[in-house]
Amino acid sequence: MLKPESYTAGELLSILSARQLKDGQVVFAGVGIPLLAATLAQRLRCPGLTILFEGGVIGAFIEPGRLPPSTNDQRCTRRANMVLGSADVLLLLQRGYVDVGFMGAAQIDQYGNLNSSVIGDPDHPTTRLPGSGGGNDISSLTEMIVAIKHEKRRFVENVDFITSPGWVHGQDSRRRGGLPTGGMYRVITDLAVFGFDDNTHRMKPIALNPGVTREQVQDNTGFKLEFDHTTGVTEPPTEHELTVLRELDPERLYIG
Amino acid sequence: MLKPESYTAGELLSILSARQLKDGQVVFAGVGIPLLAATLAQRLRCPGLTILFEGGVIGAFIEPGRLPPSTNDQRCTRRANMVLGSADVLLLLQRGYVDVGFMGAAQIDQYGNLNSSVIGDPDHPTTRLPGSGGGNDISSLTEMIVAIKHEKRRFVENVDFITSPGWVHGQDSRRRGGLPTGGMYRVITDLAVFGFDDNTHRMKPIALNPGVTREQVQDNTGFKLEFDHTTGVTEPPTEHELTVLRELDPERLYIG
Amino acid sequence: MSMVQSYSSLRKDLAQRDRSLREKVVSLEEAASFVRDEDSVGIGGSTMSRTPMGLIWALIRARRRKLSCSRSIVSSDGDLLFGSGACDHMVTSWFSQGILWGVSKVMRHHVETGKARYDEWSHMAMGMRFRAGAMGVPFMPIRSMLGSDVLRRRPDAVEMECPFTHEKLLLVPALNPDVALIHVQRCDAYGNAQIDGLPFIDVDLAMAANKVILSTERIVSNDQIRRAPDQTKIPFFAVDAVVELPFGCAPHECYGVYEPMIRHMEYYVDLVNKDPVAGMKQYLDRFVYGPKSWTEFLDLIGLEQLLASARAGTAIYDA
Amino acid sequence: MSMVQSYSSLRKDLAQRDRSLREKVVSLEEAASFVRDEDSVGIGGSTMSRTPMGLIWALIRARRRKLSCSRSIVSSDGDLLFGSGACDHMVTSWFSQGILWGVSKVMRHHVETGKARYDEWSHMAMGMRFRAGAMGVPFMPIRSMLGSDVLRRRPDAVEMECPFTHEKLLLVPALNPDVALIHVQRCDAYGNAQIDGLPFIDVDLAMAANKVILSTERIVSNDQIRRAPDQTKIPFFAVDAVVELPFGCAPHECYGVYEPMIRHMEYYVDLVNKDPVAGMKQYLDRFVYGPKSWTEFLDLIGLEQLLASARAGTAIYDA
Repeated sequence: MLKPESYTAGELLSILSARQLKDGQVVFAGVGIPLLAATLAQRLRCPGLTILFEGGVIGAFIEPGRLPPSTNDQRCTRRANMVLGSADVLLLLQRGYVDVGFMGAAQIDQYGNLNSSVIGDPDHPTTRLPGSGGGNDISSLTEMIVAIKHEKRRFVENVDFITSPGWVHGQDSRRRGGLPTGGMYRVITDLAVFGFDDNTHRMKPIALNPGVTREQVQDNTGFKLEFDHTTGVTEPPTEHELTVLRELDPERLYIG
Repeated sequence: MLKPESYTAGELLSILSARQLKDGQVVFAGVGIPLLAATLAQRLRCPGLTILFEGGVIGAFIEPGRLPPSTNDQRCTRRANMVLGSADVLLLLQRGYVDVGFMGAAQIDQYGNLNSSVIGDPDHPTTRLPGSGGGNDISSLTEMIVAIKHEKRRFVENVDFITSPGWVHGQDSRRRGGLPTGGMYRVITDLAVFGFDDNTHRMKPIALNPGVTREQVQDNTGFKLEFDHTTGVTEPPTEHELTVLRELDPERLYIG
Repeated sequence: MSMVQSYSSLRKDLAQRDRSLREKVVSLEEAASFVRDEDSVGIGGSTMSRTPMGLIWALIRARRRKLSCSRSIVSSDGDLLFGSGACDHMVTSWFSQGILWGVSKVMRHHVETGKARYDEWSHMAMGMRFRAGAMGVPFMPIRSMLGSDVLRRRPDAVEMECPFTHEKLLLVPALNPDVALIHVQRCDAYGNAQIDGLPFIDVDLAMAANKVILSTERIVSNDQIRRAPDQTKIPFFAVDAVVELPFGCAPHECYGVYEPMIRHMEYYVDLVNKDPVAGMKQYLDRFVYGPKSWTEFLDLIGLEQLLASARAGTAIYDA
Repeated sequence: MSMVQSYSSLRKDLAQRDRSLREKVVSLEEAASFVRDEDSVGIGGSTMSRTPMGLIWALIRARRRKLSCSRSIVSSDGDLLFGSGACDHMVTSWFSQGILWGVSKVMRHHVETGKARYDEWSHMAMGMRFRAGAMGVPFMPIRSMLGSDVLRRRPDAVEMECPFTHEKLLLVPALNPDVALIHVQRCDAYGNAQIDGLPFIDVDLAMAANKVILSTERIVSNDQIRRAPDQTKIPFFAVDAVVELPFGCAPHECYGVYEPMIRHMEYYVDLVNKDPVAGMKQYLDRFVYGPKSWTEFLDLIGLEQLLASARAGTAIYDA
């Protein structure tokens, strides 16, 4: 069994994220870890996994060692079944053809809301971040899986700015806000895997990553987490998972 | 100079209609005489005339002797610059890319409204006609030229059913109804050429066809026409116009 | 208005469909079983072009009843659907056999006697209704139909004042048929479809429908599709069944493959316009119920006509 | 709301354009003269793909000022527009050099100091705004942005209750830029443009804009266009100027022709993210104002990089 020191945080994130996907699903994947993890799942267990990219791509097979610098580059179209307009691929989410949206994030809060727009006051931001891209559309229109590095400054009680809505203010506030479908489903970090309470829609730990303690997770989280007897422990990455992953990203662009 | 007996009503209609078009215009043409007349204009004087068809065609050159049975057939796409969706070609009218709409009609009234839907009570029609097709869209969104056989039953005071709006009830009723652009511009028949009064928007004769009297025109029209000193006489078809036209429709599908 | 499916029910219907990458090739008879009585059925192509005649032929043979059909422009396909009793409600912008043959006596007979309903929309409105359905929104705004009797007969379209420009606009309701019937030049076994020439409204129709049945001139390998992904117009996950059916539009045309079989069309029109009841029965018995297979039907049209239209069809590429 | 052009003014602008079939080939410098100070400018492509970098480069050299630019996703093109002072307002969904390089210090510097404005919409909302503009309607209804702070910052989008389903919808206002800048793989002298691979929102942008400037890898004959009319994506009558500009997206990519020149991008990002003011000035002086021509600029990137990206670009067809 592999020890934590034998893989990086990026590698763990990619592998645990890949495990969340099921064969036959239609997955809308963002650039970076999501693209890498979806491609990994495709090669490991899900040959029938259909990957969609924001640039306008359906069913691509990314070539090992030629990871695209964004989901709008021609490398994303390799062996695709179809390419289409970037607005049209997002409309597939609105119509309902997509099972899972899969993204990274800069900042997340207790209700799974994501901020990639501004740190501080939106009128006078201390930091202007790149913005939504398709993030707002994806998280508004389908079930979401988010992969994110676990740091206190990234796991805040309430994000400064809701770019991509999770469960908004909890309870049924998402639906009341005009989003009757989708919602945050899983959050994968280098410390643990999280779900959301069916009623309050607050984030709750499902399983700790191998070798990680509850204290570690709580210490790196800006809001109170409820651990209980159902909180399990995740199986460590296997040799095979690591080998295939490292073939995909030999330049270690995303796995660090 | 050619005598009326040396050409058919269909030939006269086609030639007089073709004369209404200017080089460089973008023309949305219906099947039958309009398609034929637009193609004739293209070959006679307007090499830069762009013909659009409802099937989704931009800038076609119809092949002599291979007239399409409808504007949705592949023959309409011969040497086209572009083919596109049938809704998208109609959206070009809505956006404003088209100069002239050019159609035939079953029934027209004093305000240039066209009926191709029902004769009699719409709930219990004595005759159910084929319907609007793109006619309603074309006449709602651009300036119109109509080519029609001149018969009393076709030239009625008010159509039973407004399928394709002309000036609706005259004055500014078209604009008030929600159609701020376009409107009926010319009506070409085998007896005369008509325009519309700038204020009342009632149909008025501009010129008689060669050898036709005012009485003939009035007798074949179901509403009162105002002739005056400005009413002229149209130049008869030339040998050249007839020769080229007959080359286009050797089977006399549309010229009768 | 109840005529527009609510978003939650639209999403539920789609969530239940198997969208995985799987082979979907079925026989023409099996394809017909995907359509149930009283379904709303969207029909691809326009007038005599890329009409899924083989699929319609199979529905009639399967004795489907009370279908509500929609299409941009309807030709003899509508005659057969009305005449056979498979469909008693047509939603379209134009309905006759073709401009060459005047007004369809079959359409007239059924509509004027009240045997069947014909809801008329403008051609653009039909397209925008399918587009709204494809986009997962309940309506599209348009600027035509206003001020006409076509609109006066369609209370299910809503006039609104634009909140941005305060102009008058018309909102046409989304159309999400239970099933779409579409014919294409080629697709793979998964349903990735490529369309040559005139696309009409078929892509919007496919994305809007709650089920899609494709007939195709030929099934090609997935590798061939993946070599030109920018030629794919309908993605596999929107497709539920694929039927390989050469000459699947006969006697209508399929762009770049064959032109309409005009002699057969003229024979048909002459027969049914002389007597829309007896003439139609005669045609159905001989050409729809009679043949044992689609190939036998093609045989009745005759090889000579098939070859002539195929020659004319491919000629479009000589220009 | 004044941000949406009224229909009559939209139609008037279009009626005044010369839509006749005529040759429109101009030099890169002439093309820049089609854009005036304070114009709203729509930019085709997305991130580092099919970005009309040559046209943007020419606008900066022509010292345009106060441009308001819009694009689906903005990369280093936005940096240069802000950094050169040509543009002080960007309307987009995402703005940085690229995910590989973190957050653009140039974007941050201009937005955080208030030197320039960045209006954020969702990616789909941007696309639907161009689509509404292309269709000649004042808005499109969408189901995203609701409930988010992205919407709270955009009072110019309007929430409505659907008259059909009584659901909450968002109406996003049409975007009809004064000018669109679009790069394509090929077009003819009239402007009939064919696009390979990812189309992004370029077709809607072209139909929405009140003026369209095309740059193209190569100008082909009208005959070649007419041999495959179903490959034409932008019709000539929507185009006002055509510039033949090989490697016209450099250092970004053009599908099937060349991939991004990553070494040059890394050099650029390193320079401007170290010092968004001095670094930018240094880059502009050397790579934008310095060269006598676009070819001289390409020469500064270096033939070796051009050839390597061209090799990678065409490799997409080997898959």
